[in-house]
Amino acid sequence: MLKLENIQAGYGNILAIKDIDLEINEGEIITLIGANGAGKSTTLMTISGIVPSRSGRILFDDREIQRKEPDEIVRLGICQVPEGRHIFPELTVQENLDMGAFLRRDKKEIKRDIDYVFSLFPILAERRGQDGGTLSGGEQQMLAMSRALMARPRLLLLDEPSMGLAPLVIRQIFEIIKQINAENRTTIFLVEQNANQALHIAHRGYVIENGRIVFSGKAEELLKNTDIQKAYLGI
Amino acid sequence: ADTIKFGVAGAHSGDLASYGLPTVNAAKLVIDQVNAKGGINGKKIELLIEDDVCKPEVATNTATKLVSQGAEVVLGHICSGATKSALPIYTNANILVMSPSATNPDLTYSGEYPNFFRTIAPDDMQAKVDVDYALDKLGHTKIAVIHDKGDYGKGFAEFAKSFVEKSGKAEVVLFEGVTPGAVDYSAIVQKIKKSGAQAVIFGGYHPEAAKIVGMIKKKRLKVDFLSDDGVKDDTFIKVAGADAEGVYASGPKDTTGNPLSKAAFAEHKKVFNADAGAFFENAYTATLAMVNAIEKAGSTDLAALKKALQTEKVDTPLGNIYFDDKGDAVGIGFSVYQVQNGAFVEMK
Amino acid sequence: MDYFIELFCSGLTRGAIYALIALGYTMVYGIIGLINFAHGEIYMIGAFTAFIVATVLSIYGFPLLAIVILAGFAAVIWSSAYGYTVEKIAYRPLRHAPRLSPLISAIGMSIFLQNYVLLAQTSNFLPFPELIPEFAFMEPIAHIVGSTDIVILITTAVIMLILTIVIKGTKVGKAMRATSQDRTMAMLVGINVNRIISATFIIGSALAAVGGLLIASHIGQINFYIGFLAGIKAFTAAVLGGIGSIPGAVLGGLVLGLTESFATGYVSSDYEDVFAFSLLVLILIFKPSGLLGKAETKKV
Amino acid sequence: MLGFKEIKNGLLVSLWFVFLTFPLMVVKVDPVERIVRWRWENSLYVAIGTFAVFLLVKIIIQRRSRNAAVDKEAEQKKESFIHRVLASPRQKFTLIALLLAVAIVFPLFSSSYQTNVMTTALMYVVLGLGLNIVVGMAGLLDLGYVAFYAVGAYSYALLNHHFDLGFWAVLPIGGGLAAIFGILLGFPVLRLRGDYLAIVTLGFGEIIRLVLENWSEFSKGPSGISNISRPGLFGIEFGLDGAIIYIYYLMIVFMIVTIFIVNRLQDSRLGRAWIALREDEIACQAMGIDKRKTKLVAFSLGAFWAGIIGVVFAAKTTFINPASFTFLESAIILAIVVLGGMGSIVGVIFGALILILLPEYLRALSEYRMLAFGAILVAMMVFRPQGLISNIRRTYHSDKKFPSPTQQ
Amino acid sequence: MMATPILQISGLTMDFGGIRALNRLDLEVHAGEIVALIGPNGAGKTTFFNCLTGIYTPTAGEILLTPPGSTKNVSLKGLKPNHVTEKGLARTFQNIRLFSQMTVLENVMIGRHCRTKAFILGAILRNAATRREERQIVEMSYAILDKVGLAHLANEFARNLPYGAQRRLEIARALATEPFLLLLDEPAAGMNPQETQELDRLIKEISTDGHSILLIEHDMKLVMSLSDRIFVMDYGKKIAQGKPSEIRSNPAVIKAYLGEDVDA
Ligand SMILES: Nc1ncnc2c1ncn2[C@@H]1O[C@H](COP(=O)(O)OP(=O)(O)OP(=O)(O)O)[C@@H](O)[C@H]1O
Ligand SMILES: Nc1ncnc2c1ncn2[C@@H]1O[C@H](COP(=O)(O)OP(=O)(O)OP(=O)(O)O)[C@@H](O)[C@H]1O
Ligand SMILES: CC(C)C[C@H](N)C(=O)O
Ligand SMILES: [Mg+2]
Ligand SMILES: [Mg+2]
Repeated sequence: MLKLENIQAGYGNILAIKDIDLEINEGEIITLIGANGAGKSTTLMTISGIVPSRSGRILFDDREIQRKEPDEIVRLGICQVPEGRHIFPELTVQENLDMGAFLRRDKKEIKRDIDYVFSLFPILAERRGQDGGTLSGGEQQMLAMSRALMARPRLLLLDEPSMGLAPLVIRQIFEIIKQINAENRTTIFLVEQNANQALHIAHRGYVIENGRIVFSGKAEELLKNTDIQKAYLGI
Repeated sequence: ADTIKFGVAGAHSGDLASYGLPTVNAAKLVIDQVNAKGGINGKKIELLIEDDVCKPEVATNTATKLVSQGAEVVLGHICSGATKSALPIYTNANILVMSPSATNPDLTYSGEYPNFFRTIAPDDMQAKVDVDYALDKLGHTKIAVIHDKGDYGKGFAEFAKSFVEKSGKAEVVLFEGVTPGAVDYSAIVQKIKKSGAQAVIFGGYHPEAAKIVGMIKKKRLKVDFLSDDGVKDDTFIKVAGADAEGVYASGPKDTTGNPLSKAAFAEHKKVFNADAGAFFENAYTATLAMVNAIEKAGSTDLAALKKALQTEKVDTPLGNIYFDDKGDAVGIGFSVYQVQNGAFVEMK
Repeated sequence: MDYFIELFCSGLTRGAIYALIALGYTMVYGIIGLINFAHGEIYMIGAFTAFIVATVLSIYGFPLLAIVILAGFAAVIWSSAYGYTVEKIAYRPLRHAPRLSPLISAIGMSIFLQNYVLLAQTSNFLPFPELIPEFAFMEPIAHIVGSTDIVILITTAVIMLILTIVIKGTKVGKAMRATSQDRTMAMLVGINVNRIISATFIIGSALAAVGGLLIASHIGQINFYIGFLAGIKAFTAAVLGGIGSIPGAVLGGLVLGLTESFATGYVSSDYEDVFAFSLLVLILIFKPSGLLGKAETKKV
Repeated sequence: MLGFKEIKNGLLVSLWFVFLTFPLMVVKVDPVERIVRWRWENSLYVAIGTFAVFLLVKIIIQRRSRNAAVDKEAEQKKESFIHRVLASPRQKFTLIALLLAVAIVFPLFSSSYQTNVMTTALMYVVLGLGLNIVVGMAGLLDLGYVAFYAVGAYSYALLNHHFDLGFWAVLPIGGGLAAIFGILLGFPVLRLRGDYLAIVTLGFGEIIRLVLENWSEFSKGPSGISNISRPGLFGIEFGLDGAIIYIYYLMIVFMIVTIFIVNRLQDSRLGRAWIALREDEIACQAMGIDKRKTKLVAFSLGAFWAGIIGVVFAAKTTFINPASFTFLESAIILAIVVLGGMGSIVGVIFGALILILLPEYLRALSEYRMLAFGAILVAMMVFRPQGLISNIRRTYHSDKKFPSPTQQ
Repeated sequence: MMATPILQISGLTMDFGGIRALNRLDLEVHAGEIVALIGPNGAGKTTFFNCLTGIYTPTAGEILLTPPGSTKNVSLKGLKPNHVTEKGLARTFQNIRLFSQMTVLENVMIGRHCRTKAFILGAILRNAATRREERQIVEMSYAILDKVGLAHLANEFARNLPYGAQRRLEIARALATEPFLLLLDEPAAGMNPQETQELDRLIKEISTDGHSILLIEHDMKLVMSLSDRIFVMDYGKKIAQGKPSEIRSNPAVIKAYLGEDVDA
């Protein structure tokens, strides 16, 4: 479904990702792991069109999207939960969720989805009228996740969705990822520091180091690889 | 040099540009005519036009620039403030300066600026004319004096106030400044109404005057409105339209009968395809006077020029004039006009 | 008491005028956080366009109603076009620049547009045709409120209502607020940020044009410089009311107008602006984000 | 190099501008005579002009991106030429010595007009450096800086007028008074952030000007104060030309002293606190920095310089009135700081020289002067949004060496 | 050990409009301890830090600080953040708040601000005392950076640092203010397991240097390994407190926060 070919991107004089090749098939959960600053977030931002790619191609359903505007990319069904949550601070929880469904017109379904995310994270329902900016860190993370779900994406890019969450909720988040992948056949591209858990739910994984993919394979293989265990799993 | 360098300085951009640009046109018209006739004593005249935005600090640059470029006489500056800051520079270089519009009394009265002349009456003179008219001819006893907070308007208003007070025939019931450019003057008009004034004497320029008389009409207030030569300008009638009817304004003695004046306006229309604008006649007059003085003096030496200005009379749109030893023009009489049927009519 | 009412009405008109311009100011500020110093010039251009069209039409003998409608229409079209173009040329390239750079660009634009109109038209004041006739039924109270005052007040109120509904209620409005709060995230939920910003400038400029038409016909004259003071006052009004807030802009405008009016009436118009600015300082000390502005949410 | 697409776009853009400028450029009405003039030729000029500018901009952008792509290294080197010079002490001192030499001989070789204009530019360098403390370092957007300038100017004008005090006596008084005003303004507005601060400072600037305009008994109102004495030197009075040169050298000295002081401030404990305050107020307070005190000091120091230069200003023009202290003046000083590169001393110097000398040298364009000035201001911001010269922070080194830990 | 606690909180309450984020909280920290504060998202942990450090003024309750070795206590309630820091309390932020346009070293040097004196005159004259002070600031900052392992990056801009390094820089900056009690808000968030282990070591080291530590964290492995005592909050209230082993098996905590089968 999504294919990156020799993608380079960066900020100013820094080239943050150099030559990324990867491929995601419909219905998969793919995880990208790597050390801090390896270029994971940049990869996601490049897919979403926020950071412009300097060379290479990004194909979505075999169509080039690397020159498209971010909103067009969202329109194609690629949504992202960005690192650092990016809640609209002065919109209420409810309005933040509405923004997630910005491109949708099916009012009834939207309502159903709102009820659905509230059932996932009851605390959000309690905070419905509160400004997003005053939520606690974890609540914001839940909101960010819910907001992305509201778009009913075909491909969901998740950047460290478990950051700052309580252990109980982390497990819940991974369950949800598995669930939407299984039920809606939403394809997932997951970036996680919590590589261990990520690999447990993923089908395949990529390892990025200094802006380059250095390893890829089935999730189980990665879990067994001793180098990866040492470097990223903390074992 | 083979040309005579004639400086023109004033506000050519910024909010006061409309008072400075007509002077440039006037100078161009006169100098073109002179040059067409072969110049003065065989020398052509070259114009050096410099903007001072009516700001004192810019005016010093303008002045030093003109001096450095070898200007021999200068027409300008437009604003009294800019003129005051520029004058020491010209004084130092012994250059004659003649302003068409700087009305601050100090410029001539103080005696500090020996090289300064002007073709416009100082504030106090006009104020006197207006006050006398309001008290003696119109017989008002309650006067509101309003001004635009500017150096010209406020200066004029302060004189008007003191003349009214000194006369003992009337009292000043209101003395206030309005903010030029404000979007609405109804509050001050209501205040005039409350003060019970029979006449408003306004110091300032026609845009504000037009707004105030418009508002006076709108608020159905019946007062006489008298003002200065910043208002005695055809633009005022154009802008204020019907509201202008009945407004009094002081200005140089009737010039409409003066063929030179007619010719100047016609010439302007022909060359620039537009109306002349503020101080055009004064600038035209000043240019003629300076050209005449240079011709008579046979040089641009300051002393010779001064002498020529003070002794040689010259025909101008404002009349047959010469200058007194302070630098003010003599022969530009002042009278009061009233707008009647869309034109200024001199009140005898 | 009469005097009080008279001053009050004067203040309302003045305030509504400020409000009309402040609305555009506050919208633009709300979305890109830019103090758009060129907004006053957009207003001036709107007034000039209305002047030109109205005068041409009246020379060609059109009826008053047609003149008002066509002049208004033209003013809105061209002001919006200028607003859109200015944003594209002077602000869009500066999206990622340090915060103050667009401010300087805006000041440059303001100087440019003033001189552009000065050169293309004239430096002189021009008489603005009276587009709003004196309604006969108003005659009994004409010495307190005139027809133009009423039209200005009503227009301001209507525009404020419509805008508030648009911003609070509609998708576009929400997209505007979202864009202003987090541009990256707005893109990530599928908002075309450039289009939303352009739309904001177009709406803001259209409002300025309406203001230009009404105000110019109230004052009866225009020149290339009228935008400057109006712009500063509108900016003050927008901040007073809480910048970014639509009802705030109107409230701010009214408070400012009333303050100036009463200051003139009971103290002296010499110091009306001093009163206005002192009030501003005072209000901001007690309500640092303006009358209706949202208090800063301080969550760390 | 320029393809068909660019040409087409260019045509579209010029078409748009023809439409845009139609009412103002083509139609001219005389409302009284009731004449309409259609100046169609202007549309042609607009079309051609826009097309040319469009292509020019395209070419510049292409050049830029090509350069950036082909040899980024070289580009970078060129970019940081000034930085490199400043980084190497030897080159730095050579450069400074050279500039100083030029500055010293300058008045001997140029007309008094040139000297005068250069003095003005130098004054704005110092004003820019002063405002730079407030805006560039402490991040407080001040749109009313000119108020302090006015305080300085009127201090000298009034004290000179009434008490015949000399330039040197008033210099510290003017600076001190301005600093006090800075604190007075600072107190109420400290709670405000960002652009709310901007409007209040703007208002404050206007209040000062309006008071000067209306309180005639005190300030002589709009007609201003004339015949202010030029500065002397130990009782020596100069003629006009002498005074112009004297003030020029005075400003050179002032500028050097200011640069020296501002430079030291920037690299001090206080300077660091200002910059941190600009970055994040909350974190700053959590680090134990007293927000109020630090901001107040920034305000009053900035104001101090404005006051000093105000005194020089009054002495130089010998006449002042409130019209010199309008908002536009504050805007220009702010533009100097931003254009130069916020917080950068070298940048401010360049910014002041450009923005003050530009309108003077644009005089050649006569009536198009301010039009061009506005356009250039926009263009400079668009092409160098981060300012001409970015700030370089001093780097600190420890006596001990800390090797980078071996990568595993 | 019944020494007076260095920090003593009683009845601390914080309301936001209708929401009671802290509900009569009692808590104390003793000298030399590492105390962890855990609880579900939105329990009020960060709010608690904000009340301590003067960013919020609590609705009710008392906060008493007793510098080690002293018997006199001071109330922190209502103090401004900078005064709290001067009293010896420093913190890091959950959402990183570094001075991103400043270098790593300068960030730490800012931390020294409240322990140094040079002012305008000192800055301009750069006299001997000022020079000495600056020297000390630099040396000390370098030493702190070395401790957190960032000395080699001293002259980088803070914004260019990887996330994990930024978290450590936050700690370094807080340490520079010489706190006797250090408040850490989720220091391990966004770190990978490897970095978390390094952080574990770092915090222990800081503790042995004599700083007491109050820590908010969701990474149970880290919490269990570090803390002497743990407080558990939910809905602004304390629901449990005790040794790690006790907390791990506390049913209320498991229900509200940990969930069944903790793998830590
Ligand atoms: N806005 C930015 N400006 C400049 N450099 C940046 C920016 N964002 C990231 N970088 C740099 O790009 C590189 C890759 O960063 P990126 O955020 O993609 O890493 P990451 O793998 O997501 O790391 P983390 O685990 O910390 O989230 C890093 O060296 C980082 O310093
Ligand atoms: N300024 C505020 N206005 C309104 N509500 C607030 C404000 N600050 C915090 N809250 C609410 O108070 C509660 C406690 O928030 P706090 O940030 O302290 O949680 P936390 O325990 O740190 O959670 P997390 O682990 O997710 O960071 C949250 O529900 C939050 O929504
Ligand atoms: C153009 C005007 C501002 C000039 C005015 N008459 C003056 O004396 O300053
Ligand atoms: Mg990342
Ligand atoms: Mg928290």
